[in-house]
Parts: sequence; C-alpha cells; structure tokens
Amino acid sequence: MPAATALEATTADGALLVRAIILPVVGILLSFVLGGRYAERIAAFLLPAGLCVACIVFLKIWQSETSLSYIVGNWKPPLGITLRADGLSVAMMVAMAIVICLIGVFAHANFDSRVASVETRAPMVFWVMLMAISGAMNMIFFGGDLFTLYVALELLTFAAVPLVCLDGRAETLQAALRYLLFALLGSILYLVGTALLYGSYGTLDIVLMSQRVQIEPATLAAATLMTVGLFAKTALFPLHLWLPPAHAGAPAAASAVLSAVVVKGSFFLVVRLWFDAMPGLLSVAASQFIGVLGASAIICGNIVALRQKRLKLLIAYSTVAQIGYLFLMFPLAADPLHLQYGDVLTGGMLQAISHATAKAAMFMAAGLVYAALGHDQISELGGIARALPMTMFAFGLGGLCLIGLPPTGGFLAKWLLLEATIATEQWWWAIVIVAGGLLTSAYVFIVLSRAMGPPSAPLILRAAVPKYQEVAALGLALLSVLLGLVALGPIDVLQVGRPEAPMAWLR
Amino acid sequence: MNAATLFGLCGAALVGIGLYGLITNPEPLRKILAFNLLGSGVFLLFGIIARRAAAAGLGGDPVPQAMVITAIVVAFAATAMAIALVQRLGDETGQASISSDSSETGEEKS
Amino acid sequence: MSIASVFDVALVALILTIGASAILVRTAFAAVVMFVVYGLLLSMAWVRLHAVDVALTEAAIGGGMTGLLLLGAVARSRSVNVDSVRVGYPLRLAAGALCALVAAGLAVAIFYPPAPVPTLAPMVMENLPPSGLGNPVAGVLFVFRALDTLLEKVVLLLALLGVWSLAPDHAWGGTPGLQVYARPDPTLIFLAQLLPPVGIVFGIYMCWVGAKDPGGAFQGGTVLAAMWLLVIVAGLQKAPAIGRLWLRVLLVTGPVLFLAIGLAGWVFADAFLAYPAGYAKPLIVAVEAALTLSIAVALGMLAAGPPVRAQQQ
Amino acid sequence: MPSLLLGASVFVLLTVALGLFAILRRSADVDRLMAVQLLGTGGVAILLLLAVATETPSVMDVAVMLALFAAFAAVAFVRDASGASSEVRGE
Repeated sequence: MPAATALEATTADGALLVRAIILPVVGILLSFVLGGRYAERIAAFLLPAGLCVACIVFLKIWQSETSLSYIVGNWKPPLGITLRADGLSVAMMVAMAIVICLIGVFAHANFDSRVASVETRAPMVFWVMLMAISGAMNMIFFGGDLFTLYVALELLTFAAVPLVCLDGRAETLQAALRYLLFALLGSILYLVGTALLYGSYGTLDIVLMSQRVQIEPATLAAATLMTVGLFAKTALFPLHLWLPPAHAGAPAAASAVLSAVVVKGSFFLVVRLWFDAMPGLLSVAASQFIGVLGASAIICGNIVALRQKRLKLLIAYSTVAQIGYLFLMFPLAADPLHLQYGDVLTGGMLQAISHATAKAAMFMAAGLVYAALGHDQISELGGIARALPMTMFAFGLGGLCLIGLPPTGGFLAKWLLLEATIATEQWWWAIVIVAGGLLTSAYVFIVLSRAMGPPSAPLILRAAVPKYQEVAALGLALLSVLLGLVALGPIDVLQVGRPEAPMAWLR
Repeated sequence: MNAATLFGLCGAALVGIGLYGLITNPEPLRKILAFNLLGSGVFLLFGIIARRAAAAGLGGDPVPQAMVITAIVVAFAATAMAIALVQRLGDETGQASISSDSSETGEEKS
Repeated sequence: MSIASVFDVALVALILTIGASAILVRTAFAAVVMFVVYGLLLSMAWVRLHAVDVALTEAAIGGGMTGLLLLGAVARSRSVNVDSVRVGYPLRLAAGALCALVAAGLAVAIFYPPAPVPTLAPMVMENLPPSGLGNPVAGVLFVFRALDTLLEKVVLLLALLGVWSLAPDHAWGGTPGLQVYARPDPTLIFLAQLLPPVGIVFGIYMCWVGAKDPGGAFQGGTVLAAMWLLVIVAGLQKAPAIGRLWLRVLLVTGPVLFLAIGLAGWVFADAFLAYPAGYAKPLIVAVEAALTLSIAVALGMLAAGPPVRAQQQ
Repeated sequence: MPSLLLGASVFVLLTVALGLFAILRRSADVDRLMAVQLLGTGGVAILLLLAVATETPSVMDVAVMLALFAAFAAVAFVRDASGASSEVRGE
C-alpha cells in the first residue's frame, strides 16, 4: 500500500511541499512590514512562484506515480505532523494556483497599490488575503493531520471574510457577518470531531487514523459533526443561505476567488475525511442522504438562479447548484456493491476544478459588465455583447462548461458521474444531473440572448474595460473548455496515492 | 463516575447550550457570546480527553492540551473579528442585525 | 463520594448555571458579565483537569480579554437600536431539541471511552529531553507540532488585518477606536498605574517559566496585551496608529524568527522546523520571547479594534 | 491535611456561589461588577487552597492570573459605566 510506506519517511522532493506552504507565509509577513504599497509586487512575484512549485510537484507525482510526503521537524506521526501530496491534492493545487494567478492579473485593475503615495486599505487587504488563501489552500491539500487542517481552515475563513465586505457597504457587511458566523459554527463543529477522534484513536494523522478507525459511537458522532460543519462552510443546501449575498456583494475579483477557490477548501476536507481518514465508514444510507442534499442544491440553486434579476446574484446561486454536483460523488462512490470509486472521485474533482475555472471567468465577466454599465440588471444587458464581445464570449464559454456540453471540463466531470450512476444502478441521480444541466442552460441562454439583443436605449459605457482583464477572464473560460481534453492526458494522476482497495473492511 | 466524565458531561451540555444560543438569539453580539460558550464546551472535551489519557507521570496527555491553547487563541481572534464587523455594521446602518433578507437589499441597491 | 468530587460537582453545577444564564438572560450587558464570571470559573475547571497551561490561557483570554471585547461592544451598541425580534416558539423548540440531541450524542461518546485509552503522554515524555524543555505542553507546541503554532501566528495576523479592514478608507493607517474619554476617570487612572507594573512582571515571568513549568508565550503575551490596553484605556498612553513601522515590525518579529529558525533547521538539522541537537532550548526560548512580544501586540491591537481616525501628520 | 484544605475550598466555592446568585439577581449594573470581584477574591482563595491540597505550585500562577484579570475586567466595567456615552465616534 503506497499510503503505508509514505508514513515511514520524507520522500525525495518532499521539501517542495514545505516550499508551497512557506512562500505565501513569507509574502504575508513581508507585506506587513513593507506596507500595502508593496503588497501587490510581492504577490506578483510569489503567486507565480507558487504556481511553478505546484507544476513541479504535479510533474514529479505524475511521472513517479507515487505520492510525496514530508515529515515536519523529523517528528513522525502520531507525535508530529506529516505533509502529504497525492494525486487529488496536486491536481487541485495546480488548478487553484492557476485560477489564483489569473485572478491576480484581473485584480490589478481594481487593487493597484502602486499608484498611491501611501498605503491604502483595499489593495493591502486584498493582496495579503489572496496570498493567505493560496497558502491556506495548499495547507488544506497537503495537511496530513486533522488539527493542522483545522488551523488551515481557520486561515481560509479569516482570509475570505474580509474580502466579502471590502467595499464597506452595509449589505456586504451584513453578508460578511452572516458568512463569518456560519464559518465559525462550521469550524467549531469540525473541532468537536477532532477532539472525539483523538480521544478514540490517539492520533489525528490521516493515514494512521485510516488504519485504526472502526465503527463506534464516538467515531460516528465525530464524523457527523465534522461533516455538518464542513457542509456549512461549503454552503451545501440547506446551509447555503450565506453564500449568495456574500459572493454577489463582493468586488468581482473577490467574488471570483470566493466562489472558485474558497468553497473548494472545505469540500476537499469532506473528501479527505470520508475517503482517506475513514475509508469505507460511510454507510449507504448516509451517502444517499448526502446525495439528496446535493440533488436539492442542484435543483433549488438552479431554479432560484433562473429567477434572479441581477447577473452577479444569478452566478452566485449557480455556485450553490454546482456545489450540489460535488456531493453527488458520495452516493456514487460509497456503493459497496460496485467499486466505481476511482472514476467517481476523478469526476468529482474534475467538477470542482472545472467549476473553479468557469465560475471565476463568469464572475470576472460580470464584474466587467458591471464596471462598463454601472449595473448588472439582466433585463438591461442589451447590446453589451457588441460592446464587450470578448467578455461575453468568456461568460458564454464558462456557461457551456457549467451546463456540461462537450468538450468542456464540466462535460467530462458530469459524464464520469453519469457513467457511475449507470454502473451502480442509481438512475435517479442521472435524472438530477440531466435536469440540472437543462436548468443551467436555460439561465445561461437567457443572459446570452439578452446580451446579444438590441439595447433598449443607446448603450453608454461608463468606463473603458482594460484589455488584460478581458483576456484573464477569457483565459480562464478557455481553460474550463480545454479541461475536457485532460481525458487524453494526465487524468490518471488523480489516482496516484489512492489505496488500491478502498473498502478494506469489506474483505 | 470520575471527574473526567463529570467535566465531559459539563462540556457536552455547554456545547448544547451554546449551540442553542447561537441558533435562537437574533442579536449578533449574543450570537458571538454563544459561540464562545460553545467553543469553551468543545475545549472542555479536549480537556477530559487529555485527562483520561493521563500517563507517564503527567496529569493529562499534553497533546490535546496544546491543541486547546491554539484553539483558544484562534477563537479569540474570531471573536475580535466578529465584534469589529458588528460594530461597523452598527455604524453603517444604525442597527445591528443579520436577519433581514439580503437578496432583497441586494436588489434595492442598483 | 470524596471531598474532591463534591467540589467538582459544585463547580460543574455553577458553571452550567452561569453559562445557561449567559445565554438566557434578558440584557446583553448582564449576559456579558455572566460570561466573564463563567470564564473565570472555567479556569478552575481546567485546574481540576490537571491542565494548568490551559487554565492560565482560559483565565487570561476566555474571561479577561474576550470579556473586554464584549463589554466594549455592548457599551457601543447601547446607543444603537437593536432589532429585538425574538425567534418564534416552535423554532426555539426545534432548536432546543436539536441541541439536546447534539449534547446527548457527545455525552454518549464520552460515556464509552475506548478500552485502552490511547495516549501520547509517554511518547511526549520520551522525546522531550533532547529539547531541554521541562513543560510537555510547550514541547508539543514548539517541537512536535511547531507547524500548527507557526500557522496559528499567521492566523492571528490575518485576523488583525481583517479587523483593520473594517476601517473606513480615510482612517486607514490611523489610530484605533479604543481611546481616552473626555473626562479621565481617577479610579481608572489609579488602577492603570497600580496594575501594569505587577502585570508586566508577571507576563515576563509567564514567558520565562513556560519552558519548565506551565505558562509560555501565549499566556505571557496575553497578560502584556491586557496591561497595554489598560494603560491606553486610562489615557496614560495613546493607541498606536496602525501604519506605524515599529508596530508592524513588532507584529511579525515572532513569526519571522520562528520561521527563520525553522528554515535554519532545514540546513542544520535536516528538516524544516527541526532544532539542531544541543541548541534546541536556547532557540525555543528565543522564539518564545519574540512570540510573547508579537502576541502581546497582536492581541492588544485586535482588542483595540479597527482604526477610526486618520493619523495627524 | 489535603482533605481539610479541599473541604475549605468546597466551603469557599459554596459561599462564592451563594454570593453570585444574590448579586446577579439584582438588576443594577454596578452590582454585577461585584460578581466579578467576588469571583476574583473567592477564586484566588479556592485556587490557593487547591494548589496546596494537590501539591501543584503552578496552580498559584493561575491564582495570580485570575486576580489580575478580575481586576482587568473591573477596569472594563469602569470604562463602560463612565465613558460609554463620551466615546468619540470616528465618523
């Protein structure tokens, strides 16, 4: 078993994982001392550097087909902490690093800190928080210890909440407060779980836990509380109420990072918890229940999105729906009769990644529309496609990915999930997937047809939109389309480090 | 029933009480207070887990104790942030509440 | 039933009563007072659980600092009309049932501990001597799980920046809202002259003793932060503007030193956050001292709140 | 000897509890301040008794901490009672 050997020692190149975590931390500390005027320059250097590290880690794992690990301070678990990177973590890490870098390019227009002679508030906060989010995500992807993951989760929360209310309007403050309370509740529930698990197994190391874990009251209570807490942070229906106002009210670059990146952190932990820390513990009934929540999110999120009058709110509700797809992988992967495990996990991760790219592109496009028109009322978008063709093209491509049309990443993800519904004979999830796609296509079509229609009054653009912002949005949208092609290439990297027999206890 | 179990039940009850306050109290400030109560209940759980694992001449397992110290500081930081948010919201709107429907306020804006 | 268990039962009953009334009592002010009392009681519970390090932290942060924050917020929100729509009865009943379920679930989990209780205490004691530390909790915080401690410092900095981010744009770089009153209160000034000398000595002692006995950077830093706040509140000293370079440098000193020593471990002890043999104790004491300062400044500024006035040039 | 000291600590705890209920039942804010002070003094007494009874000198540090922060909380009250209205807003 690769996971068991990974416990023994630091692997060659394991030091890369430390680098991926330290880089953003150095950036944060430097920004504090040098001041906000340098924050953007520091980020402009460190975020691409982080992407390079991510790519190197990706290549190492893809070529060697083994996971990397690093034992911090040479103290092996259970006493110490191990960082581990398997296929799931590197795939997510590279995707998030790319998205964060492009968001950084896009944000330059809004948070240029170099023009002012003194430190100003919004740029300082934005760039530091962006670096913090990239560090926290890396920590979540590599953390091999449930308590370290708790600290990383808090890091993510504290970085994300201020982004919501960066412009200081009352309604965004309200959204931020609501988000903070949900997030705090989520992390404290997660913390209860870690306490109980430590009490039962004397370790919080994920690999050690997976070897010791068994079905008993304390473990089930812990797993339930942790899962509920993480659901609240991921905004899974019906704990999604905080998300739309928070994501729709933030500045466009912040919305993009919140919707594309931040919610994936807590989702990734749910996956770690059920598929790595407690493999095979998820009962069929519980997994069906999670699936029902996911399905409700898809249907409700999409229907509410259809009824929105504002573009940013529509996109935010569509995030609620797309999060639902992520959780369909639980009933599909936990069916003990059909071990479709690997493909479903690949599908779920692809959905997370393609949603990240597509949604970031769409929020950026919406932000550009808002900047150009001074509003984002869908009914008055007429003529915008002619004024901002590249922006609306990016929006449309992102929409195609969300709908799941070939050859987009969204198509591949949903295809893998659909295949699994057939293989495991759970056709009811297939209905939800297809219905969700239809509903999505309805609102994407509404927006696009409005945008391409004639303007009700002569269109006056309030501000010129910088070309590079449009290019950043289009770049992300194209990525989301091209993601479908990974089926030909490195998709098998996701399987690296997976235990060969996920349902070990069945044997 | 030994002392660890007794304090463990106390922690469990505090988690329940704090959760109740967090859900039912409409005032943000009281919600924050309830969150702290809930947190301290959780910390007590760590405490009894440490206590009942006493060995090697120590009164308790130091690992969960260290985790609690980290968690207490994080909870304080969270409280500070939440309170600053409530106060700014109070300054902006003249009232401190998170109960109004924000999707509507969102529409009013533009 | 031994006398010790009589004490425990009485303490638990008191904690639960005060805790529940902090939730149920009518006015926010009364609730906050209850909460401060509750925090102080809880530190006794931690003593009974043989976790003196935690008892120190709880008394300082749980009761004292959080109490100050909440009190300040109550004082300000009195002029603000809070919409007092109470949640409906059925919903409260449902919430009560849910919370009772959660508490019962936890109680069940506690009642059935695993047969041999797993513990890392022997392993900690076995590996502690090379570090030269006598306090096992400090050992966990700075040796075995140093990564958590380092990251937590970053969390603290981020939370501080998050609090600052709630300032109005024009006030950025200015001074926090915590300030002197129009009429300096003689009682306050007396206390602010009396308490800090004692407190500062105790804070330094806490940091120093942490390597051997319960205490450490967190507890020491919190005491120093409290004393600093006291002096500011009494008007004996001004809160610093958040743009000050010395403030920023102090804030990052601890984490930077920690990180630097961690990186040095990469070169000299072949692992990130490992200490070279023989140098562990002086290095850890240095990190703790620097962290005490950084924590003191960070906690103090967190409690002081976002800047409200632009700095006069 | 330890049991005598523990007995004494139980006695102090019970008196503190009684005092707390008596004080907290009143509604004046200044009275509530007394609750914290009562716990400051009573708590110190209890912790010192526990420290001697269980022979853990480090518990005395907790007693100092408790005394310090009870006084600190009192300052917060004074601030609240005397200066809440005069606090200048940074509008």
